[in-house]
Amino acid sequence: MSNVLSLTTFLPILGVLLLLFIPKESKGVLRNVTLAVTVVTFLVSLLILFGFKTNAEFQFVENMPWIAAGPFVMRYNIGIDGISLWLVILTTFIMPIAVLSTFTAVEEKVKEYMICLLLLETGMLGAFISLDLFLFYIFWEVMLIPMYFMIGIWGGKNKIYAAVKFFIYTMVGSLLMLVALIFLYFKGMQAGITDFSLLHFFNLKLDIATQIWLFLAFAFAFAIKVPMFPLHTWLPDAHTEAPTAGSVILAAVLLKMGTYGYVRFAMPLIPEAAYKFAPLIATLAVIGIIYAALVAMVQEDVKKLVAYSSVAHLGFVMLGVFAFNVEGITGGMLQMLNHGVSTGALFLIVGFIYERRHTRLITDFGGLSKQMPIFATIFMIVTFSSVGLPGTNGFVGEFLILIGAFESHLRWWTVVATSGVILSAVYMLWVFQRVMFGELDNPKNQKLNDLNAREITIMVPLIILVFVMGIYPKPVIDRMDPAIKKLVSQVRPAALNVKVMPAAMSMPAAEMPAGHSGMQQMPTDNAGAGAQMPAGHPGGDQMPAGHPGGSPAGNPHAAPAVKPH
Amino acid sequence: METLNNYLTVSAILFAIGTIGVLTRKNAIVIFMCIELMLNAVNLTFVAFSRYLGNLDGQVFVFFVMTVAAAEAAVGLALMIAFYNNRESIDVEDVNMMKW
Amino acid sequence: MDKILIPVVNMTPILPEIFLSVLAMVLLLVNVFSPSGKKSYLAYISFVGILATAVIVGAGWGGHIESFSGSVVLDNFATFFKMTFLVAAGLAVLISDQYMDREGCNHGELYPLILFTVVGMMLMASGTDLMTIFLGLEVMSVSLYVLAGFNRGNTKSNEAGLKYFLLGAFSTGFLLYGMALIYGATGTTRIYKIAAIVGQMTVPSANILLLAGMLLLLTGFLFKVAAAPFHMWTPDVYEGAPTPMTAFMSAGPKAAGFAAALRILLVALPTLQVEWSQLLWIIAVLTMTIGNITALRQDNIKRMLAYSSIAHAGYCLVGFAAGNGTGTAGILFYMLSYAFMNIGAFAIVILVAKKGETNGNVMDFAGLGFKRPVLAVAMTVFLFSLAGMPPTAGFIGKFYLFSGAIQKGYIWLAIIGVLNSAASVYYYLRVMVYMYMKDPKEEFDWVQVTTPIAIALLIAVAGSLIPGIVPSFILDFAQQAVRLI
Amino acid sequence: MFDKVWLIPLFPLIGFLINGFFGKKIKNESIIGGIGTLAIFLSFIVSCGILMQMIGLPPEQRVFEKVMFPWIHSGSFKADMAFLVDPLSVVMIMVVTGVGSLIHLYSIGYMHGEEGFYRFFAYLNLFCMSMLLLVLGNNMLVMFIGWEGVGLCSYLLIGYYFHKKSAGDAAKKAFVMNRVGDFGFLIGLFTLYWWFGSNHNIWTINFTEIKAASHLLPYGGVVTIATLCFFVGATGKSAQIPLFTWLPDAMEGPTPVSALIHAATMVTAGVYMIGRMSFVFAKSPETMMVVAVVGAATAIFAATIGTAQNDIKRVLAYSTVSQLGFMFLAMGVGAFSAGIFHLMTHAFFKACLFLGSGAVIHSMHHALHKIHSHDDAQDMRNMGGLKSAMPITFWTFLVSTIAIAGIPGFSGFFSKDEILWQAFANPYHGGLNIVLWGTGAIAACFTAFYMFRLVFMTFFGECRINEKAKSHLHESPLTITIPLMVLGFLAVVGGYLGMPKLMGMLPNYFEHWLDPVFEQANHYGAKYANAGAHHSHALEWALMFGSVVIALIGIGIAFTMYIKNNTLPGKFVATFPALHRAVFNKWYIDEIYDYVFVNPCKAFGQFLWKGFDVVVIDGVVNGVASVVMGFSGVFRFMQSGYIHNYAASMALGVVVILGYYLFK
Repeated sequence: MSNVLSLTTFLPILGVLLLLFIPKESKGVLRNVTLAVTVVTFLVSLLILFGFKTNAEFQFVENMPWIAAGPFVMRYNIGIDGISLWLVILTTFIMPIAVLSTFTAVEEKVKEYMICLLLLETGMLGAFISLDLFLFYIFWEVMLIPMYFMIGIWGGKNKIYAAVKFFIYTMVGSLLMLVALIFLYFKGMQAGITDFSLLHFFNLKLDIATQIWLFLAFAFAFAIKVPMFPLHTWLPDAHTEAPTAGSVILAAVLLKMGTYGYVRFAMPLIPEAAYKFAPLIATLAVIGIIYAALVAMVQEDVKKLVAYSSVAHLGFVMLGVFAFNVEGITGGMLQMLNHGVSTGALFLIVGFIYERRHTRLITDFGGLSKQMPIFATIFMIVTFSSVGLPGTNGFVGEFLILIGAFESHLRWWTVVATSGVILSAVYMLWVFQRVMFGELDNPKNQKLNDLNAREITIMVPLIILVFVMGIYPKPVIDRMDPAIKKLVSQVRPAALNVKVMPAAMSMPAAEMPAGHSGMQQMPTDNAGAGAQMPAGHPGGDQMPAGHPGGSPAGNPHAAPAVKPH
Repeated sequence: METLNNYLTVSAILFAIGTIGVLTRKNAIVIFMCIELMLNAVNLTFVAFSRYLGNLDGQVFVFFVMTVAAAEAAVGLALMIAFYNNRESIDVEDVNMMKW
Repeated sequence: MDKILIPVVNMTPILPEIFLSVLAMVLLLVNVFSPSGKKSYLAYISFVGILATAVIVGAGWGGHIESFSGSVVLDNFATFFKMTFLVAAGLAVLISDQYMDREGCNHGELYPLILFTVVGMMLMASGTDLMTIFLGLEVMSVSLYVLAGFNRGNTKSNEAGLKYFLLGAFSTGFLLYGMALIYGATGTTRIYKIAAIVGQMTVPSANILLLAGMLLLLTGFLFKVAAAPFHMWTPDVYEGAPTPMTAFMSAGPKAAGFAAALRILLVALPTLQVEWSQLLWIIAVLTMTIGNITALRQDNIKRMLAYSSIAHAGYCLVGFAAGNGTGTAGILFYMLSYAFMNIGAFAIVILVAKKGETNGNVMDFAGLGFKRPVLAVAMTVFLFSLAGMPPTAGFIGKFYLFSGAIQKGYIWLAIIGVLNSAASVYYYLRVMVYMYMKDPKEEFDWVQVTTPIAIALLIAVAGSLIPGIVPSFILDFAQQAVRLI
Repeated sequence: MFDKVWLIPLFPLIGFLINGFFGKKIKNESIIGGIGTLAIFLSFIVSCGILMQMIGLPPEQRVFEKVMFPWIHSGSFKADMAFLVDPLSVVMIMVVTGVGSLIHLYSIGYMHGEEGFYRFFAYLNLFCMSMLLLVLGNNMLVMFIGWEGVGLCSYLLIGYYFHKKSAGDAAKKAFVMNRVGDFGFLIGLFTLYWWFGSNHNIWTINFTEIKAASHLLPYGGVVTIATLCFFVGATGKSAQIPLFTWLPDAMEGPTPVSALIHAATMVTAGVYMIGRMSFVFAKSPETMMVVAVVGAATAIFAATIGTAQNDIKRVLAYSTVSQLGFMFLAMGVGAFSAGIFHLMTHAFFKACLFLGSGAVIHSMHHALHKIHSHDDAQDMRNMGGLKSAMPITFWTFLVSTIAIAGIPGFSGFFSKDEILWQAFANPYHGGLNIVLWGTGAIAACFTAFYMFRLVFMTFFGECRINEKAKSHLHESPLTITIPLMVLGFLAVVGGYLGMPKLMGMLPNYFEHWLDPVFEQANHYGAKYANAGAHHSHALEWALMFGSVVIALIGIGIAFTMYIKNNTLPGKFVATFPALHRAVFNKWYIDEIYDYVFVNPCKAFGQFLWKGFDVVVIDGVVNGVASVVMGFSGVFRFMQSGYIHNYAASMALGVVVILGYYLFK
């Protein structure tokens, strides 16, 4: 149990070794073995889920020496908290689905494909569990390789352009991040930090100029991965060309690396700069939401449309994350999961019809509802999940993001972003109408088969999640809540230092509830609490300690002071 | 000091002449001879310094340079012969099969 | 008359050199007296000899012995570089046999010449006297001129040899002139003594002789490591030389150039660091940029790898410009891993090429990925390592090089460096694009992997991957090596 | 009984799940229809139980909240899945489940033989569930689930005949326009939440809590912003200016859908929402004015369009829009209970009208089908004289028409008259009141006109399709006529629940019933300048009399034009061709929207994609690559292959380096 995290991460690698011994001709065996490996990985990851204790600490921590040479000490330091837990589960959950979706889609070079998938899984899991900045970077880069091959080898017409673009685009960003990481390390060394452990860097205080440079580097790398406007153009190409499983994984997990990077690294490591740049990031996020929606609206290729919708969805995530409050970040995290589920499902759906018709042009379809009722139902559910209909998962995340951002200093951004809700309905429903509704007049469409058992099996877990997370998201939120509160307590004092103080002071005293008599000194207390927080300090408790008489829930909102006006 | 400077100046001029020769001559053997000139200019410097500083290291160095130059000459001429065998020319303008 | 003092000579520091020289001479004799025909056995003997030398070199780890009145030294720095040379030579020997057979020039002199080259490089690494270093350099260079033009019947090889010879000799002139000026400025050629004398100068950079000497010396070494603007011989020579020799040249002599330059600049002239650091900063940027950008448009894979090798020299110069422990250890680590990955890549090039060095274009790799998957995977590893992707040795190497620059405060240098490596990804990916993403035009049925080359590939893959995953032990060695300068 | 409230939305949900999952396998229409109808009927019974219990309680105890499970808890934000039972929601659940049950029953007959019968009932059940969530939610978010849920069902049901392009278009239009409204709703919600939270540390979206804290709200200011946003939401859902155009198009759906969703229940959600948050709205005179003006304007605007339509369902659709305008007028003048009252009576008579029209269409369709005619079964110009063929339908239809026209004694009169009186006498708008009243009165006149025009064209006169078809026209089966009769009955008597005090015959049960809900809002309303202005009974009587006269005038015109002298309409059209064209084409609102919003949006999207994304952004990306590649070409050709050049480069390098360092 103690190294279940490592086990989860490296099981796929063991699977690769297993695959190497299977002759490439026996495609069925290859597929089933891969499926089995991913399923086992998922089951093992469930151990993590069930063993997870709802608190703000990092759990399942493994910390072993790895590299120690010269000025650098890198450790094999892994662990998860509520923020990464769900992304790990999402990854292990999506993988069997992705594998299953390739059973008929990929007929050539099956062995290599499966190896790529498994390597990718390890890369993704590794990135989510790394607590060592260097280790994180390694996994972050390693992911690129199998994805590159998946797009390049099994992709569509323009696959090479897309693959190379994907690779180099991402590489530029991540290499700059590498420079920032190294720079950060040396800054840390001056302050007495002796290794690359993320937790140690949380306590590092940097001057604002340094923070700005660091943030720019981090933000650039993560923004490419997210992808945020205007760095998004690799995504539609990559998605359009990638095979279905590749698109699913790309959308469901890989893009989350960017947003996860902000939450896990950029914000807590360099909070002041992050706060300073929040308006910029929010602006880009909001532009992304509207822009991507408008562009998605006029796409002719279903897959490209879904790709642009990803840009819009992740714009929401970014907006929520940069609200700097519990609601916004929770919403952002939820939306990451939701986007994984619903956009992953959308790509699978596109894959289904592509397999049947070998085209993705919207104009080639129409009236499929008649011929494929099950497909129609599933497509519709997923569409509405993507649109963010209440009761589906998409809503919960989007709503929390918006309400979180609205009560933060990003109010006007939120108003604009909310209009994205309208646009998402426009483009999703329009494509749904054009594909599924209308006359079934294309003779090629008249003989299409409805989904088969395997395809239904793929979709059912996703559909269930759509509703479970829409109707009862509490278990998910509860588990991530302490970690997010801790995160907020890390970044918020910093935010206060930047510019919000005057607003807090100008607050008419008469309007303060009685419980907040201690509010004036609260920001400083809070900053102290943030700074002295040792790694793995029980996160749930520190907030009330910071300001006795805070709100009953002990959450950081308790102070109106931190709500800028 | 006067004398040393003179020697150094002469050797620098020699070195420059050698360099310019390398840059302007077309025959590979002549170019190589220009290089030899450069080496000898260096030798002159060494000897001048050696004399001036009163230690023999420089002069020892000169012996080594001369030896090495001889070895280089041997190898160089062999290469030129091989080249000539194939191309019937030792004009460096003809040494241009590989470019870009 | 003073008594003639015969210094106490400890042979230990040059034991590997002696061993290799003797071996080389014996091989020459054996070659002369053995019946003509296949000379593969010479390759095996050389390889075993190199292994034995490696043992000798390895045994010297941790020691610090000066000998020949301070002309040579046995220290970790030298040992580390010697190991690098031996790796390069060993791999080169292993991949030579098949190639030379195919090209019909498997003359027995090849292996002794390689061994002599190694001797020269070793002298460069362990020399602590400008004279020793010069001698080592020349032993190396003269052998390399021959090796570059080794395929006598091939015009390109001739041309490579001739170009390398003329330009190499030309650069030697500058190098020597620099040495002469340094000698003039300090009155000695022993670098420890130079260090002591320069250390006493109040403003060493005001000493024109010393400064000019250092700059000229540096240009000589920059030529050897193929740094801009002294890099122009590289593509032509690399393209024309027999492929195994190209591989060897790209790894060994480059490392030797760095070894000697590092020792001279760091030990003898640390007080001039401001000047040479500044110079190397610019040279590094030029070298990386020119190398990478020019490589983008190359179709001939040898030429492409030549430009890439220029770029890699640039990366190392980044660490050199930093001149601190991290950066220099990075160079050591990088040169060692570069030997593995680059020679590995050339080995694949050898296998895919046909007689007469045809089929050596990037396009000719089309479809290799699924026709010969193992070779393609090996090539992929090498290319990713060259591109600096984790988890390969190339990544760790670059990490340390750029870290050195950042630690020193050269952040822009590091940023230019990483942007360069991002650009470089394009041409490495291009090979992979052809290997995996284009349909094969040919069946690759001529590709035969003989045992030596298989061993070489195995070693190269291991050497490119393992230090990437568990780099600690090699980095430790590298750190210790640079600490004892 | 109160704590069984969760059963109310649960039954339809179960019905939906059964029909949705197994309906296709069941195949038997009576079982499917039975399950669907039973589900909603059970809810109706529970609702009745709750109503009974509530009647038995003193007014101040008539509020009950039931928390089912925590839904979204994050930071200070809390939203539970919880229900609020109070007089207002009880009225709503009674209407929804009651009318809903009848329409379900009706659908069994009406949808007979349709492909996807099970699908229809599943959707209908799902709709009922959503609607019940909407009215029962104890916080804005649960309301919002229902709010969007009904939008979804509306989408599904409008697009029920999905193979028709027009149906798909209409469905999408409905959803998107609703989304525009939802945008407003969300912003309103955020504003209110944020204001209370940041100013008073009350982080809540719970109606009861907001009500309790509503005294903290200022008059106007932020409340105006929030309520205006909410009102945008209401205009979307309730098809008010400017977001009304989806409702007429929504008639693409099967007629029971039009009756249930687009007349009786869903479209009234906006009215309900304002009622639910009356205590917030009442604090903003500006918003109240906007609501009243928009309501009045919509009432008259839609009514004018209704006069020129020939499609029977479209007339009813515009009539619905117009009647919803009346309800908003009521809300806007602070006559909350009158508005809700009109909501209820409208649900009765409009459902009846729609179902009646459905019966007519059904019959027409059948007849036309028999003679293989492709004439439009919904076009009133094809109808006429159906009175004799379909007596039950005719009588119920006539009763409902009289009710909507506002003839005394029928339900519509009581509710509409109350609204008009309040428009005249409310404390909010001062001098504007007379305008509001006038507009309402004229709209009422139009209403009477076009409704009777409809009745005359459909049921009176000669049958305008050929004789052969006429013989195929016949009355509908019982499943269709029973709901008609029940609704017709309610359309008459429903009004007596809320008889004006003035008449003094019955106490205004309805107003008293809703008093606890609206007393807070009325309390705030009483603070306005014009409050307490006294109007004499005589004036009230006069106005009432006036409105009746106006209705009669409308009927009279209709009678003249369509019975007595049916050449008049033609003449009228010939005299005012432009006016007729404009009215007939719905004042070109759809075209204007296309021109102003839809087309620019698409064009802008195209531009962003083809122009910006591909050319600018990717242009920069690929441009950088090309520039680098260009340099590659340049650098490459520096490599000339000549030793001289190489040597020169080296020499130059040396000279530059030496020159720089030695002479700097």
